[in-house]
Amino acid sequence: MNYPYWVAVGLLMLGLYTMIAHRNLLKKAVGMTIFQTAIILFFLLLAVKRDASLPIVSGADVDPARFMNPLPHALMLTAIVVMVATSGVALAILIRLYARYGSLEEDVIAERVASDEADPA
Amino acid sequence: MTQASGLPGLALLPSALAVVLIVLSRRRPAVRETWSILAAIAQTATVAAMIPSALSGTALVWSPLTLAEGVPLVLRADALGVFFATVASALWVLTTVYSIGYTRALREHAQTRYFAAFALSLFATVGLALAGNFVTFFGFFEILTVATYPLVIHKETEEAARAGRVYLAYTLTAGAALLGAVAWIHALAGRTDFEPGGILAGQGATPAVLWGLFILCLLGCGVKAAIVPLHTWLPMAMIAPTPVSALLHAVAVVKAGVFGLVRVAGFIFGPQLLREIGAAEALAALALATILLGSLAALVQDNLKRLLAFSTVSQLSYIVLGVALGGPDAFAGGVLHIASHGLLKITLFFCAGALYVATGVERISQMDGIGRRMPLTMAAFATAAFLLAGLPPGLAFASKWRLLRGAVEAHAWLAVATLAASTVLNIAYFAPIVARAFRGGGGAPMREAPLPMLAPLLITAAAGLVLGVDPDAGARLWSLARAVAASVGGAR
Amino acid sequence: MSELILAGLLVLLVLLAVVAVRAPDLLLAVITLGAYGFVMSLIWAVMGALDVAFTEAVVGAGATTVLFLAALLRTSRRRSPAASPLRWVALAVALGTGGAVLGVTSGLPRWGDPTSAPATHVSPRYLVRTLSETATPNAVTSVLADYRGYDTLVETTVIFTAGLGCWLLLTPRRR
Amino acid sequence: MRAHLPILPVLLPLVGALLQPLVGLASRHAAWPLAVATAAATAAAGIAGLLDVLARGTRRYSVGGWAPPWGIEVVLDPLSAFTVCVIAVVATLTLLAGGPSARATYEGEEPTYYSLTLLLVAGLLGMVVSGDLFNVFVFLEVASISSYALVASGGGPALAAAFRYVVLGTIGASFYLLGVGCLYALTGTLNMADLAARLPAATGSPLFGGGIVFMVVGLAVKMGLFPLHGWLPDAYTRAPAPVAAVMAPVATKAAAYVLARVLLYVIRPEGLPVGTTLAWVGAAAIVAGGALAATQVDARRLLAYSSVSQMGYIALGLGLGVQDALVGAYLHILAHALMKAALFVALAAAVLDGRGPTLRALRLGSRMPITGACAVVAALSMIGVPPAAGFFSKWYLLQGALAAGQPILAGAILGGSLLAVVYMYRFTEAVWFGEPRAAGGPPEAPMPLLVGLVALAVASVAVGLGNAALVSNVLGPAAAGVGR
Amino acid sequence: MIERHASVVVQTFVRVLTPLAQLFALYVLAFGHYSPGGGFQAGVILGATYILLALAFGRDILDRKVNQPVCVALGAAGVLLYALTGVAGMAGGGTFLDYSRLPLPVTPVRARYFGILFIETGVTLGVAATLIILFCRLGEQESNR
Repeated sequence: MNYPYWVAVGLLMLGLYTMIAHRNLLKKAVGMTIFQTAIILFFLLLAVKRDASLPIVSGADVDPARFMNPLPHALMLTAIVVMVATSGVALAILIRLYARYGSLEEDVIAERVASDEADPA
Repeated sequence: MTQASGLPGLALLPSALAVVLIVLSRRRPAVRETWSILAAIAQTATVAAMIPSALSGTALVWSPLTLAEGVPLVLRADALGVFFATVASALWVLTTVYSIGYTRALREHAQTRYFAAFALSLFATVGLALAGNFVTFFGFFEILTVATYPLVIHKETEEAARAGRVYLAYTLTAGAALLGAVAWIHALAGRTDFEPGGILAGQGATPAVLWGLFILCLLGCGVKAAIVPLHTWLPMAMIAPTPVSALLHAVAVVKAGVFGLVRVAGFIFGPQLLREIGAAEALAALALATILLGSLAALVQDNLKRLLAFSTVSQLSYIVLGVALGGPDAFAGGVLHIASHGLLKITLFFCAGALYVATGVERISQMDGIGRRMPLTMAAFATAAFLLAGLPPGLAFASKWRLLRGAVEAHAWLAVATLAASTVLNIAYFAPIVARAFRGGGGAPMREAPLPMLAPLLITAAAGLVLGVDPDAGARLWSLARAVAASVGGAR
Repeated sequence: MSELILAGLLVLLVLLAVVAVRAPDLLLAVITLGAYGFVMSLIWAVMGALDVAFTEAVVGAGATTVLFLAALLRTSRRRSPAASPLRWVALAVALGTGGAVLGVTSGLPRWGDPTSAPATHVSPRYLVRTLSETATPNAVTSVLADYRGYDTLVETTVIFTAGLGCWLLLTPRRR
Repeated sequence: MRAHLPILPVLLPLVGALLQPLVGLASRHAAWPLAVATAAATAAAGIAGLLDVLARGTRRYSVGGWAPPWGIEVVLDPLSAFTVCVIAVVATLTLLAGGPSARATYEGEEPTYYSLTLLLVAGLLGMVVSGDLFNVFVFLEVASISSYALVASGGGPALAAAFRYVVLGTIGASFYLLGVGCLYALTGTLNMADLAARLPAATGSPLFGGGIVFMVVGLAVKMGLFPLHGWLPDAYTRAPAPVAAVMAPVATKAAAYVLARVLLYVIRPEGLPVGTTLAWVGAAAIVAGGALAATQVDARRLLAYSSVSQMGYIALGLGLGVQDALVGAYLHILAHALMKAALFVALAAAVLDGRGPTLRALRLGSRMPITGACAVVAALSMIGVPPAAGFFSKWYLLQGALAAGQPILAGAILGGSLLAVVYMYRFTEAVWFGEPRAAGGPPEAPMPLLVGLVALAVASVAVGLGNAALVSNVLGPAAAGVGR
Repeated sequence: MIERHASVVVQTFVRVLTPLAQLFALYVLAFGHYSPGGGFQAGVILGATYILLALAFGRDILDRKVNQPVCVALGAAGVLLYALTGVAGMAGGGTFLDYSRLPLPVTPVRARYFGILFIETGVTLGVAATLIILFCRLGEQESNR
């Protein structure tokens, strides 16, 4: 039964749509976060083993089948950090855009940029 | 047979050095011009030194480095290469002297750029003359294009810039076509060496492919060779200073194009193959059309340099025609015409420049009685004009006569007729100028152009006569031309 | 049991995501996003990825939300309702990608299958040997910090890079 | 030290970048020399690594002492070593040449700026030497995030460009990660060599096709391959001059390298038309990019679109996948890096001299003859005039296209250089015959800039003349055996 | 943007909470070996404590408590500590990041344990410093352009 993957796919589509379709930059950033978490979810689903426990082992002769797969966990810890880092930079850019152009709407900014480039300040 | 030798490489050295030295001594004109002259003389001497071996049938070969995997850089001093290199560099000496007089008289700006580009152009010209394979040839061909651009736009006026744009658009597009051809040939034959009789025969290429290659080559070289309808850049390029028009647009650049066609026809395809696929006839037809149209266009020009340009267009196709006919006589005649047209046309340009410098006259309608004021110049002009038209005992007569015989042998009656007709047309557009020049205008004080300009044009005119009497005098050009035709083996 | 909890949480997750995307008020959107992150971390906890859950809780739900709020306070809560001309393109792209991924998922091992390639090929060693090789019971930590410590070094670099970037962007520069 | 040659190209710039803020506390003026020195050391290590690989063969280096596939390995083979050298050397020269304009742009913030640029370099080099798909992703993000910030630091319009870059870049990176996920789900491994060994058994699964498609699309975005180049023109146009000079030559190359690595050395998508598609997309990129470049009035945008066109050549070569085509693509990575660096550095000189990015205002030649001359050399290389490097990469690509029986693609290559004639001619004409510049200011660009620029121009001719040695010793072996 | 918070309750609460949270961060760091958590989470918590302070006492307290350039340098130092631990492994004759070769008077396996501790400390330092920077910059009230 693979339904959790479908959720991941759904969130992926939602995030992607938001990143492209929404004109508000903050919404794009929100979409970006959802998009990335969807992929992280996808990876973590790969780590699951039925009736397995946390990948914290004790003692000798460990049966791998009884523990979750730690590799995707480690990878996704990294991925989460990357995600936050990206949002951080995105938000910093967004703040300065607002400070300069007084709007977060893509098209508004676009036309103000155009007039900017016509005669650079 | 071939023989390894550094001489072909040495032949490139003077002009290459000259470029550097000229730039370095940009602050001191005298030094700068000395370098130019020394380089020109050194280059001529080196090239001349290779004539004997070329005549004896041993080509000196120098292959210093590999250009790309399986593609060596080869300089190969065979008869054809030496022939063209000799003509180009010998005329460079005279043109340099002439240039000095010209640029000083007119106080031209950016003379360093001018002389440097000039030297670079000669480097490229001799390089492509001695190129031993098509890739090497292509390299120098492109360098020539780039090196001549600054000369075309030398005046830096809007008109000059436009001419330069057209010039580059034509020549670099042609370059792309040629590159396609070269790459394709290399892919087909695994090599692009220039071999008498061609390398494409027996490579199992279909006629369609061969035609495709031929058309690419024709585009590639035809632009520089100013074959109608690819010629329009040439009259526009006449905006350049006269010495440039003289050497480059009468000798180096356009001849490079024609030379390329000779290489393609004789050393890549081979006359045999060209005939088999019927490309020879096509080329001949194109040449005949160009001869006539060029002459007709020349008839209606008033600007002297434009007239000379159109006459060049028509004269170049004599060479192409010779190659297309492919018989030994025709081929030899065509090759020899490289020299005869070069020598005589440069004389005419020299005269045009002298007129411009001495009297500011550029248009034929202003030339009434100019012969009284500049008798020597106009005498030289008249001589060169009639010799170029093909009247004996001129060099052009020598070459055209062989062409004619070749045409007769090949029973190409249309060609025979055209040659005759064009001779008439040549006279028809030159005679009025001469007549005008010596009519009226009496009493005007004699005022020739400065000596550095006068001397070269007298020398070239004289040379035209002398070589007309004995085409084999001095540089043994005629023997070289015959050697080329023999090696290519223009079978019928 | 945990199966049911998971299902419920997933549904909740999707709802929150939709709200976060649709909310006209950006503040609401950001706060819902925080909740979304929190639910996501719960899901991962249920799935036995406690380390990731922990991180997502402090970072995804915590730090990210704070960053968003800070950004929001320096910009504006309002957004124009007008729809983007690109939305059909976006829809096409999203559907295309979604379709592709769905098609691909059909090739995935059955969810939770302990005999799948990921479960059997490389990962077992980490579990079996983490104690003997790194004296670290938590296999995630040993993988993160040791077996794939190189990744983690770079990951830390990523964070530092982002910090440096914001520093460069948000420090008033005297020109 | 020999044992550690594979890791040094990553370690040196990373440590250098981390030292910048610390040194910055003491002195701001140390930043530039330190950065150039770091880059130079990296280049030296890269060259040493290349020579070592040529002498003793491929080097595999297990980081942390864990054997692959459990640990992450760093691989130095002819191709990766070559790419490392390209990136490191060009970065050194652009950092050197960019110094003066960086001082003008980042007054007082140099440590931060150089730290970020070195992080960018470290990220790119990390992508190149890594032998692990996920590790590539993390390094990709280091490079991306630093470039986002660097582009955005231009302020004003650059901010909008940077945000667009962030969004598209994230989509690209995430697609790549998704592809990695598919292949991981299929094989359970992330190590390239291990993957290459295990994949052939599993080519049937949809995960295989999906993995390839997602990875290729993601990387195509990152390398600015038409039609996924949306982020590139604005980013390169609006980024500060020194940033453009550092980024434009190398940033897209690493992604192109990873694409080559994955497609040709790891997954070998037999049966799927990936290669052919890539080749035709590349041809489209050549033509479209060239046509767009030909119509620009802003010099930087012109160069940016020319990058789109030139990346098309690389994609075309990789897609064809035959020996000569691959050699051409690899050589073009070097050739394009050199000429694009020279052109952007020349632009930086113009901007320093207070002359605008528009072609009309560009005129350098009369005032800065050397700078102008170098720009012309680079332009000729871009057009593909022998003996410049740009000619020979196109020559090999042509041979490859003809050998693969694709005369139309060969035509696209020639058409591309015709378009290059048009846009590079407009550029060159602007350099020499633009409207006369305002008086005042320095007569020639600052010395460091000149040194770097001349070095770049000379290199793009030297590489052309010496390409045969490079091809027979490095690129040929790198391409051998992977050709389809 | 964040005004000094009026309520005394909150402030005392925060005053008490902050050291506790910082202690907890150390715990998370040290026990990452055994339980979930590790350097990264610890760093975030450590950074968060400053955010708490700012929330309670207004963000100008950060300007008083934090020298931002030094903070950036600290972040770099954290990552550097990580990298240098790896280099130390090289010095010990291993490859980069091979903790078992760390020049420590313990068994290789034990050395790995300590190596992990070192790098986790580096991570904590780097992440905490970076977060503080991020917050200081993002929180900046007036935009200077």
